[in-house]
Amino acid sequence: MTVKVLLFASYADTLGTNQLALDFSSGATVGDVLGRVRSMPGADALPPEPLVAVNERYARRDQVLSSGDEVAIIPPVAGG
Amino acid sequence: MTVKVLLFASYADTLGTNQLALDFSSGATVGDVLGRVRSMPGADALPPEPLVAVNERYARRDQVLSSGDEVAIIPPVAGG
Amino acid sequence: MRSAIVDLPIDTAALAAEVSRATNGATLLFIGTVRDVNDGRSVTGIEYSAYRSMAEREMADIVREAREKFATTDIVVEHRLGELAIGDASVAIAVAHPRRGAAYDASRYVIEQLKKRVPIWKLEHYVDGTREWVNANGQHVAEPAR
Amino acid sequence: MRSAIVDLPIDTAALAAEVSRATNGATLLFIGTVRDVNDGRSVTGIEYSAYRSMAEREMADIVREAREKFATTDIVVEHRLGELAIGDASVAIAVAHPRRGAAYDASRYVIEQLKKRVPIWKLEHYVDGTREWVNANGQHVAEPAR
Repeated sequence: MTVKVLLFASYADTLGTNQLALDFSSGATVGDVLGRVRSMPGADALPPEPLVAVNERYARRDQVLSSGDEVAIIPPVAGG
Repeated sequence: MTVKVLLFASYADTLGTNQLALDFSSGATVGDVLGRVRSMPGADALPPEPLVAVNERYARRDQVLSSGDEVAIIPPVAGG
Repeated sequence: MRSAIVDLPIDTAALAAEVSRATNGATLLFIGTVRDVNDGRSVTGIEYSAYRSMAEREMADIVREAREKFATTDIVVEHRLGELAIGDASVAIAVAHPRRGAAYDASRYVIEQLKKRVPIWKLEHYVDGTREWVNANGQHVAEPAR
Repeated sequence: MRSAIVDLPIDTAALAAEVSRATNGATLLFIGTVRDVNDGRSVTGIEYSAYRSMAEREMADIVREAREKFATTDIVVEHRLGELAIGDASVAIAVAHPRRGAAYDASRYVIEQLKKRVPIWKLEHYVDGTREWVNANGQHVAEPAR
């Protein structure tokens, strides 16, 4: 299955892109996505436990993903 | 000595005036003014311990007055 | 830093603009307005009166205290007197501060102290034509017939 | 009750007017503005960006929560994105309520939750031409050279 990964702000700078499409086998979790992203060039600058949202909702590491899910890796927020 | 007494809002209605000039002997206190005012017609509707200001500052019952002082008897405030 | 008793409508947007400054990150504007119902009775308007010179003095004291407690000079307060209609602003407090927490605390300090100390009174007018003095504790004193 | 991410200047006075209602006695308008100094560095402007769809969703959630907790539907929030100059309003929250205590609490709830949860980021521009991502905890991450 394919999962869409969104990157923002400093994380997008770090990875040089704001969007990835990654393939996983069924049953993959948020943690699996993070592991894959962290193996990419430059990604060692990401914090060990970044915030993640799945389909626009904050999600835990163990959340199981479905094909087409949108996984966003979210830098510390700074609105206001 | 003469003391000017100001009355406001419901207290002015109660006493039928918003200003009195009362004579006292030297050494008179806020409490003495209250006692005199309370002896006036209609004044039994005043509360036992109304707020009082002397020369625009909240004052205690035992404050000694000087000639020309402005003593205000202040209903419960309701600004805002 | 400024406080005033006024007789004309309060320009609340102007108060907010008055405290704005490049060093501030938060502006808080409090507006107290005349409600159409108080204590279950239908209100048509309120007449505000004051011991004006003392009210101005107390408001100035309160603003000075807030400046000391919350370390900002960007505080402006106006209280209006006279006949006000439903929805009219009776009081407005604008505070600006580098940090939002202090802006909220300073704004709250000013309105709470104002309601406790500033000698202002309101005569509520009701739908049935009667009028009553209202105090901050919700007690009512009927106005004598005129 | 309304929340929005906007790209144009926020009309703060219009937000305050939007929540006004004859049953309310207190209106509170919070305005967050761009400061000229952050963490000791001279700022010339800030570029706000967001995970826009999620930011809109979180803001709507926060407003709904505030409605439940403080029993008022008179809450409007706007957050602006894009290039902002010193003094520009980045966020404005208008709350009106019959009682002032609840108005303060609801306003504070909305801004604190917004700062914790809504995925918006700021890239500060400094006098020396550098730019850095800033997070709410005051940590900075230098933007890579472009």
